[in-house]
Amino acid sequence: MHDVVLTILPLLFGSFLAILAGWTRSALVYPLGVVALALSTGFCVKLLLGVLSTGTATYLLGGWSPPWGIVFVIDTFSAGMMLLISGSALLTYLAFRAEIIEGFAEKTAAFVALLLLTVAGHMGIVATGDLFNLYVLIEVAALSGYALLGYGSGRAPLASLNYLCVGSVGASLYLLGVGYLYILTGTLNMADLAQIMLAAPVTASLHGAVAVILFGLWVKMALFPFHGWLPGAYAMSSPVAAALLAPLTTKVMVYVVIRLLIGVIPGAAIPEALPDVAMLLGTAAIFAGSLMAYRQIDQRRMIAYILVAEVGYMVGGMFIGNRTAMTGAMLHIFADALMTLTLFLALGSIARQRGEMVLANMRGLFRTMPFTMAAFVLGAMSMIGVPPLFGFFSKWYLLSGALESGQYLFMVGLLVSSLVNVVLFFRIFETAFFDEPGESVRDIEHWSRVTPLAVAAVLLIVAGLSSGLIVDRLIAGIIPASLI
Amino acid sequence: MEDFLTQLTSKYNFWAYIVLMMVGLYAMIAKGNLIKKLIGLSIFQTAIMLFYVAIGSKAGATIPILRDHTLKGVIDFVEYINPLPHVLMLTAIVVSVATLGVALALVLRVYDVHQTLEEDEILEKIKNP
Amino acid sequence: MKKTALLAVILTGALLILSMENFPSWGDVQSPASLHLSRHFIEKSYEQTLTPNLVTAVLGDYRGFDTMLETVVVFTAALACFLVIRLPRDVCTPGLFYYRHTRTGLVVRKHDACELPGENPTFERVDSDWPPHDVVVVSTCRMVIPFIQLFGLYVVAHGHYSPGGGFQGGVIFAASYVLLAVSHDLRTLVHRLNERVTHLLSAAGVLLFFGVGLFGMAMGLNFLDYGALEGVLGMSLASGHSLGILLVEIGVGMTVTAALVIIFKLLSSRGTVTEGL
Amino acid sequence: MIETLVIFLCCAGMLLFLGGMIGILRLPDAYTRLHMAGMLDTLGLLILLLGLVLYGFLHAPMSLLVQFKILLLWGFVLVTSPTATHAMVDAGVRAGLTPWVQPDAKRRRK
Repeated sequence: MHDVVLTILPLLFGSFLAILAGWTRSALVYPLGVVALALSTGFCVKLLLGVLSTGTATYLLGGWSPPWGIVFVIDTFSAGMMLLISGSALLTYLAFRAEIIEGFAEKTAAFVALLLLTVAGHMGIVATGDLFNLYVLIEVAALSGYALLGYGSGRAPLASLNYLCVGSVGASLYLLGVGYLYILTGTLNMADLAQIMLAAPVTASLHGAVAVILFGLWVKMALFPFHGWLPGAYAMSSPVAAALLAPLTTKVMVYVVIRLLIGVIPGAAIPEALPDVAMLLGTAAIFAGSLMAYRQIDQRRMIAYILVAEVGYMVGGMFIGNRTAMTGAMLHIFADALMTLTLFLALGSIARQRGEMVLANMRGLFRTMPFTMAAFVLGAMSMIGVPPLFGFFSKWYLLSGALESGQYLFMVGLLVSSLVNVVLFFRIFETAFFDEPGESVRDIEHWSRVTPLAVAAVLLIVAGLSSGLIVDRLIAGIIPASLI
Repeated sequence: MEDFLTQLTSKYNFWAYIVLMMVGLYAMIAKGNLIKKLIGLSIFQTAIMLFYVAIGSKAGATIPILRDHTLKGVIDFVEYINPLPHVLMLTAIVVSVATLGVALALVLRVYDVHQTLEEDEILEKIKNP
Repeated sequence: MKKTALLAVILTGALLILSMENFPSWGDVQSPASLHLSRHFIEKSYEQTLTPNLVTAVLGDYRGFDTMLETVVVFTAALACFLVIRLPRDVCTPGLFYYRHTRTGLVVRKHDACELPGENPTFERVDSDWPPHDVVVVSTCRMVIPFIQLFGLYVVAHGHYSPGGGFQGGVIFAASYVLLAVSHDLRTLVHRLNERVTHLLSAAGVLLFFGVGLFGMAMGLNFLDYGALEGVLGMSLASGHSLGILLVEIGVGMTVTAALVIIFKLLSSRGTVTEGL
Repeated sequence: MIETLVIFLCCAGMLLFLGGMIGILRLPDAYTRLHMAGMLDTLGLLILLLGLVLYGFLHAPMSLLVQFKILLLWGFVLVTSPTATHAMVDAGVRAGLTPWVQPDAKRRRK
C-alpha cells in the first residue's frame, strides 16, 4: 500500500540522518547513503512489479483526496523511470566510494545528504500528480544539484552559478504557466486539470499558459538555444556530481514534458505553431550539439555536448506527433540515461587515474584498464546506435516515426549526429588502443569501481535485447489511443 | 482603443506583474555584474509572486482568517479571499530565498577564484589566464 | 548585447500581455480560481482542521507534503552553502588578527594566524574589520533581543489564529540571532549557537516534520495524515489535525531558524565561521 | 473636541514625516540625512500613534488591549530607532566619512 511513497522516504530520511551522523559518528555516513539508496531501489522494483500486475497506483499524501490534497500517481512508465533514477544513483554512489569518502573531508555528510536529496527530488518529479508540487520538487532537485555541481575548484562555481540563473528562470516560467492554468481552471491536480481543460474553451490565454509552461521546461532541459549552462556545469564539476546528474536532470525534464503532453494538456490547447517550433529547435539542437561536440578537447565536455544533441532527439520525437516517434522519445529517455551513466562512470574511473580528461591523457587505456574501456566502448557504441545495444532501438523508433510523418530534416539530423558520434568516439578508441601508455602510468582497476560500471554496461545490452518487452509493458499502455 | 482601456483598467494587476517581470529579465540578461544579475532574478521571482497573490483577491472580501462570529454559523466563501495562492506563494518565497542564499554562496566562491564579479572581466581572465 | 536584451524583453512582455486576454478581471468573485478549490477550502477547512487561519490550514494540512519539501528546500540551502563555501577548519587563515588584553585594553596584531590561541583568559579575540562594541548599540540590542525571540515564538505558536506560522516565526527568531551578531560580533553568536548545534537543529526540525508523517503511517494511515493523532489525549479528529499542524509548524520553525543562522554565519564570515561582517 | 485633537495629532505626525522625507532627499550628507530621518520619524510616529490611540479609545472603548499594544509599539520604536541611527552614524565615522561643513565656514576656518 505504501510502496509509492516508500521509494522516496528512505532518501529523505537518509539525508536527515546523514547530517545527524556527520556531526556525531562520521564513519556511518557513507553506509547510510548505501542503505538509503538500496532501500529506495528495492521499493522501486517492488513498485514496478506491483504496477505491472495491478495497474496505475495512486497515493494520497496526507489522506486528502485528489483535487484538495497532493497525490502521487505512478503508471508503468513512471515506475520504470523511478527504478532508472534510483538504480543509476545507486550505481554512481557505489562506483565513486573513494571520491565521496576522501574527497570531501569534513563535508562528506553534507555531500551525501545533498546527493540523496537531489535523487529524492528527481524521483518525486516523476511521481507527483500535482502541478505545484512538481515545481517544489524541481527546486529541491535543482538546488541540491547546484551545490553538488558548484563544489570544486576553478570554474565549477561560475558554471554552477550560470546553471542556477538559467535553471531558476526556467522553473519560474514553469511556475508562471501553472499560475495561468490555475487562473483558467482553478485547480492544480493534473488529472482534474486534464478533465477541466477538455471542457474549457480554447482561448489565447490557454495557449499562452501551455506555451509558457513548455518554454520553462525547455529552458530547464537545456534545449538548443538555452543549452549554455549544461556543458560547463557537467565538465567543470567533480566527477561524482557529473555522473550523478548528467543521466538524470535533462531526462527527467523530458519526462515531465511527455507526461504533460500525453496526460494533461489536450491537443487543442497546444498552440498551432508550437510543434513546428519544437521540431525546429530539436533539429537545431541535434546539429549544433554534434557540431560543438566535435570541437571540444575535454572529453567530458564533448559528451555534455552530445547530451545537448540527445535532448534534441527526444524533443523532436515527442513533437513529431505519431505513436512510433513518441515511443521512440520515451524509450530514448531510458537509453540515453543508461548510456550517459556508463560513459560518465567510465570517464570518472579514468579521470581518477589519469587526471585531466583530454585526448592526450587517454593513451594506452585498453591495455591498462581493459574492463573500464570495454564498458566505455559499449556505452559509446550505444550512443552511436550499433544494433544489439539499447541506443539503436530507440533511434530506430525515432527514425521510423520521422519517416512516417515525413520529417526528413530531423532524420538527416539523427543520421548526421550518429556519424559525428562515430568520428568522436573512434578518435578516443584510436588513442586508447594504439598509442603506448607513458612510462610512469600505473593504472589500477579496483573491483568496487568496475562492478557498477559492468552492471551499467551489461544493462545496455540486456535492455537493448528486451526493448520490445519494455515498449510493450511499460510504454505502449501509456500513450493515449488517440495518438496514431 | 476603448477595448484596450477596459483591459488596462480591469486587469492592471497583470500589467504590473509583466512590467516588473520584464525589468527583472532585462537585468538578468543585460547586466554584467553577477550580483546585479541575482537582483534581477529576485525581481523576476517577486513579479511571479505578485501575480499569484493578485489571483487571490476578491472584491469586498477580507483576509482568509475566519472571524469569531462565523465560526459557529455558515461560512460564506465570498467573504474571504482565496487562501490557496497565498499558500503557494509562501512556498515560492521560501524557495526563492533559498535559491538566493545558494547563489550568494556561489558568488563568494566565484570571487575567491576570479577576484572580480564583472562577467566580461571573468571571461577575459578565463581566456588569457 | 543590451539592445538584443531589450528587444527580447519587449517581445516576451508583448507575448505575455497578449496571452492575458481571457483572464478574469481584478477581484472577480466568480473567477474559476476562486470557485473550485478555494471555495472548498474556505467552507470546509474549519470543520476538518479546527484552524481559523485558512492559510495555515491549507499549508500545514491539505498541502502538507509541499510544506515538508519547502522545509527540505531551506535545509538544502543551508547544506549547499556549507558545502560550497565552508573552508576546512585546519587551513591556515591568512590575514590580520587582533587580540585585546582584557585588563589593559591593549590590542595586539598578528599576521597569518595559523595557530589560533584557544580559550585564553588574558587575551580575547577582536574582530579585525568590525569592532562595534558600542555601549548604546550593545545594551539596546541586549534589551531588545529577548522580546524579538518571544515574538518569534508567539508567531510560531499563534499561527492558527493570526498571520504567522513556522516560516515567519523561524525567520524572526533567526533575525534575533543576526542582531546579536551585528551588535556584538560573530564570535558571540558562534559561542551561543555553534555550527554543530545549528546543523543538528536544522536536521531535527525536518525530522520532527517527518516523524509526524511517519506516525500517520505507523497508525495505518497515509504518510502525513494527521488523522492519526485522533485519540491522542482524547482528541477529536479535527483537533488531531490542528495538533498535527502545530507540531509541523514547530519543526519548520526549528529548521528555518537554524538554516538561516547557518547561511548568515557562512556568508558573513566568508566561510570561516570565526569572524566577519 | 477629542475628534479635533485626533485630527490635529494625526496631521501633525504626518507633517513631521513629510519634513523627515524632505530632509532625507535634500540635505547634503549622510549624517544630516540620518539626523532628519531619526529625529522626525521618531517624534512623528509618537504623535501619530497617540492620535490613533485616542481614536481607538473614542470609537471602540472595549478594545483596550489594542490601544495598549499601540503604546507598546511606540515604546519599542522609541528605543530602537535612535539606536539604529546611532549605529549607522557610528559606522559612518568608522568608515572615514567626514561630516559636511558649510562652504564659507570652511573658508573662514582657513
